[in-house]
Amino acid sequence: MIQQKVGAVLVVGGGIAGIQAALDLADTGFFVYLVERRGAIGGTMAQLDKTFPGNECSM
Amino acid sequence: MNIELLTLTDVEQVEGEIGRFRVKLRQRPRYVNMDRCMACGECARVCPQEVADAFNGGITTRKAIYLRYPQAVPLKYQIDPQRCLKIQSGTCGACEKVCQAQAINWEDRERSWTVDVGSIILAPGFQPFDPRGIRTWGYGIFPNVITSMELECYLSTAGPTQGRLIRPSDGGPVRKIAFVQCVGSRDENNCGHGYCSAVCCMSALKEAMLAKEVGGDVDVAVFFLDMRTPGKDFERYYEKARRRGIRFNRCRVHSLEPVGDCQRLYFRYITNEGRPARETFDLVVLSLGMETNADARGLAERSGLQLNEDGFLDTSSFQPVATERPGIYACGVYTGPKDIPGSVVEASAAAMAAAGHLAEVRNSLVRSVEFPQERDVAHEEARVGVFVCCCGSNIAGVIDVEEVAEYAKHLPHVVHVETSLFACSQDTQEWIRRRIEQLGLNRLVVAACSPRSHEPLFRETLKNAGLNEYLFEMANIRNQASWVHAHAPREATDKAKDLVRMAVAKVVLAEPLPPVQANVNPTVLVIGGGVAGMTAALGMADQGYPVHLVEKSSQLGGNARHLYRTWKGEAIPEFVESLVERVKAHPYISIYLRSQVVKAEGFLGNFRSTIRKGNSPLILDHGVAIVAVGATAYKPQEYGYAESQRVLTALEFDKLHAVGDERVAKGRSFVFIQCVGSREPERPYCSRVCCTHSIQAAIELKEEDPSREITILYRDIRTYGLREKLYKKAREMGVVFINYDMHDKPSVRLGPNELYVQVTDHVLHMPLSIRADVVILATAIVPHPDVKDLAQVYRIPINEDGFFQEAHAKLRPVDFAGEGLFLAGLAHYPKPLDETIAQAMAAVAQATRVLSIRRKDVDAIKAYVVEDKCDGCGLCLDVCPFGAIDWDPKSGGGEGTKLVRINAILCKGCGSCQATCPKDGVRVAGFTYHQLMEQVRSCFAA
Amino acid sequence: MLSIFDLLMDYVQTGRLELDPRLHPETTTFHDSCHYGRKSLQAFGHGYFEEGRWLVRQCCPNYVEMYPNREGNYCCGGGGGLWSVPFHEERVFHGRFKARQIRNCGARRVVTACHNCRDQMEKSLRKEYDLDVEVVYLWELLARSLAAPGRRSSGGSR
Amino acid sequence: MKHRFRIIAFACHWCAYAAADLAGTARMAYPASVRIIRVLCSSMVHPHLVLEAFQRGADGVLVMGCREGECHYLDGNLRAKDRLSALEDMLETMGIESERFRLVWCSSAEAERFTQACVEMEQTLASLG
Repeated sequence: MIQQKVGAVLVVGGGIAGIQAALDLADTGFFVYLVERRGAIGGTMAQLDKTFPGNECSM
Repeated sequence: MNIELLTLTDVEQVEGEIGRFRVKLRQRPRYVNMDRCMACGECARVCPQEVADAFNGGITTRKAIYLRYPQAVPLKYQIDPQRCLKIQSGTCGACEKVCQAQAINWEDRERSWTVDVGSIILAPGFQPFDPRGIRTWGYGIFPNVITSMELECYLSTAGPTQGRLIRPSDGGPVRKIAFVQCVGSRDENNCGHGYCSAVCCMSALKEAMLAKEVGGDVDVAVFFLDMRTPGKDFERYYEKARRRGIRFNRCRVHSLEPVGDCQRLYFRYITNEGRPARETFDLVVLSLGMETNADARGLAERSGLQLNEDGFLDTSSFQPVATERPGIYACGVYTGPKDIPGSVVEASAAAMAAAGHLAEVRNSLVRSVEFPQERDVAHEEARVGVFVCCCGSNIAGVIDVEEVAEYAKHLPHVVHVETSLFACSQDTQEWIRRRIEQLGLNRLVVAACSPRSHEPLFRETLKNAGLNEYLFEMANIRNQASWVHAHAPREATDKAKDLVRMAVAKVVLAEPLPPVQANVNPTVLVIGGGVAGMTAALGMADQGYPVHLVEKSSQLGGNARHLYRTWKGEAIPEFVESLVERVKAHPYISIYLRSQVVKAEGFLGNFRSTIRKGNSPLILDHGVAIVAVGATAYKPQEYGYAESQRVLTALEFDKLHAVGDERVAKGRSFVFIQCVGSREPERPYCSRVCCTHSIQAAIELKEEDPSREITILYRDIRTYGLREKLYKKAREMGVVFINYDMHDKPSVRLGPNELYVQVTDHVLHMPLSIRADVVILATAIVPHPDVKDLAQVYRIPINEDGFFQEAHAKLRPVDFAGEGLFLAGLAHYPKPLDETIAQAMAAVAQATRVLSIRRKDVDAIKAYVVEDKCDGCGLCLDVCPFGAIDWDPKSGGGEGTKLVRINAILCKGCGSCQATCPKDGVRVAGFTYHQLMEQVRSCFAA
Repeated sequence: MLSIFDLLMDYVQTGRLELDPRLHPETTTFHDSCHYGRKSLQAFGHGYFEEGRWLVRQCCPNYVEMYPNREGNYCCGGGGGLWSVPFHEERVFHGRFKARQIRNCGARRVVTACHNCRDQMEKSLRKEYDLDVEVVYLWELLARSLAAPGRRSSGGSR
Repeated sequence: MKHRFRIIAFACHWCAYAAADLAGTARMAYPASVRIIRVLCSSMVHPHLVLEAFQRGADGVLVMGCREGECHYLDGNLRAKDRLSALEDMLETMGIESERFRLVWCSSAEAERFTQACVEMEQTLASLG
């Protein structure tokens, strides 16, 4: 059993919301596990507007 | 670097509690080694299995080994085990044979492990409703009935038809399109979903406009129940669509019939004038709603959470991203249907909430990499090393790599050339590093693929070898030569030589760039003491940042002081009271009442704002500012408001209702008039909250006394998302809804003790006079006058309606284009309390990101001034889009020549200044005039 | 309680009835009556949509659909007892949708299981809208499709 | 078409260069005469660079940036448009047909638009001889 708080966050879902949350957390000093059930992140938004594909996310 | 991306992974089990969760994860096999796959695509080329591509709505096909989409992150292939012949029947294996990177791994197996985390954020998203089961719409039966997602693909220039609009059945032209709204939403009968999906009206509008754009004379008709465009700038777009000639019909389409050979579709409907009509269309588009998918339901179960009857997670308005289980947060469509900006806002809010209780362990697990001391090469002669990549056969299969390498050896300054199978592989990195050290190389050119994907990797290699990372250049001989000139190997090889020569010419002039570091003042200025401002102030202060909270009036609370209940029924006064108490008690928050910001200077990290409190000015230094100045209510002139005490605004009514005023208490008949001041020519936006508010008030009145007669006169009922439930409840309780038209507004006649409201009934098409005791006007939310002043003080843009303009409507909803400034609340756009709170939390998350920049180096590609060339003409000042250039005070005044200086934090390196400067007095590091010029020249130097 | 559909399907599936699909080559469609379909779905949780189609297909290989169909099917116009009451004009007027549907689908034979629908279509719509079709009961079709001993085609489905 | 043209394309990192990358990924062939020079923004292209290219023997020059209103640097592409449109007259007076110089706006996903622009330029050059 872990006693102390853990400085990591689990983000479930690699769509636009998950990506945003993960970037916000990683940039402010937390280690993030970004879990996506498909083979690539991007979610619905990558599908939606082809002029804003998932490459907006600067990993 | 501090994000571990786990694809094909599911959450199995969640144990533990806030601060220390233990989560069991399960990863399905990809059958492709992620470290080895270079995404060259050879495998997919030879794979014999064609599979319908779900990413493109099944319109196109992909292979059994595939990328989800061309820009996929991570850019690694994956094998669909259900379709792979090797996995299914042990045959084939063609991909393995062609993969030179040896990335195919048939032995890949499912693995489970646990991770320890302090917080969990759930954002599993949604799936579009599947209309297949509902035969009356004929989806899956008639090829020309398609979904909105499929139309999106047809309209996309990157899609299967390159953006041409065609009839799926035969590729014929499309002359008439019908959009059918609310498919899978607001329809308990057919799909069991009573809620509104909140995004489909707007997406249909967008697609309708795109369709008009693509096929100029195409006729587009939208069949809708209520047009729901309550978002920022949405109503304007709706108006634009109407002017563009898109027809809007308020009618539910019950079923479709094929005409003749099924190429066209026919249906009957009722026109807006109440007459039956029939029409034939080439294409029928079903605007799909959202629903929670099975994975998201399972996730809730495994996380120990309950979904509501609609399949979404219920959250409190006051804590919009917190779930019932402390430490677990949710955002996006999981908490109810919403659009992209709404999801982005909630995601940031969830990040803030998740970080909030982990403040003491911040930075405890992040990793940073140590690099060796940088070698000073500024005064060395250029010694360029060139590595030519084969990319398996992707480059070498077309281009004679040896010939290119041989050619490169004779280029000036080149001291070493070699080829490699995969320049980006792990071992090649190590090899290049050793070569740099052994041979004393001080510049590197890699002739391979795109710098957009691989420059960061090679820069890292340079750093590892003790070289400045900017002494590097890529020649993109794959994407720009071997792949696009595959049938002309000679020309491709010649082009590759040119590209290498140009890269060498550029890199020779490259200079080592020192890292740019920002000095950031950690203090935060929050302007506005309403709920948004207070939430933001508390969020920042709780993380230990000192906060100045500036409020114009004499008390905190803002507009929320006039509100009683959220749409979910929570009591607002108690919430506001406790918020005020917490802000007042917080040791890190200084409150300035009766104060206003009058002047500001500086930039991200170092702002200096002057506030006026009474007559005395006060100077506050701060690193970032969050602007939350709110909005005010429209004061109506219409509907007899000025003449009668019985005509009230919604806020006035709430107050009288709360105190038990006899006009309300004894009233038998109430009429609500919607869109008073909103959606008018002079204010062409929807105020977003008023439909919900009126319906909620109507329900309360009915609950107190069911015999009361309550009528709501509306243009479109906009109870978006889960708020639709209220609309349904009101109708069930007997509230009468009468639709009125913009051009035939109701009127109010004053009687001695009562009022008479005249309106044309939309069903009977006959005039109606309703006797009312009280008429309640749902008045618009209008921008606060302060918005204009602050826009000038901080040079932030405002939109046509007078609200602040965020940096990007979809992806950066709480940032301003000018860095270090953030916004939240009604100053951005009318919105209910829960969305205001989420936005304030998101502003906190973004501000925190900026404040932690101190630990981070900024990209060094910035403009700099060449002092002995700049003559201070100042042409560059006007063209800089970021206001990063100003006069250098050191040089100005007296006899000295006037010079400009560049603020490296504000500069983004676009080079507008460089292209404007007639004297070569300002250069963008890494892309100097000379470097670009040398590239041009060397292009013709063969 | 067993519905006529269940009974007939059972007979066909167990071989008690042998059908000869060569007897009815004409294009045939099936009309979903509201009682066996929508109403049954609402009242008993099961609408008889697929059973009737299956049976018709056993008899008539040349089968077409009317659209919309099944739970979205149009009323024949004789529903709600309208066939047996004296609202003649209204009944014919309401039948225009069905008549159009029948004409559009191109069938020469309409099969249905409901007597009300059958009467409306056979005795009224056919005349009033000049439809070149015959309307038969489901069991009538089966009876007319019975394979005579010795005439049964080899390789037929069992 | 034996004569080999030489076309210089200044492509902005965020959109046009990305579209060119995508054209590669999608194996969309376009004339081999095109040489891309990556710039961060179309507004970075100094008019001298265009003139130098023609002087050195370029048959055509393309400046490619983000679609209007989608510039990564707010309005850099509009600035480039203002600045470089003026070049056309200058080119004419120098005896260079203004058709040899073109501004093209395309998004990062519009590989088709990118290749199309290259093809059209080559066709223009062929017709000019």
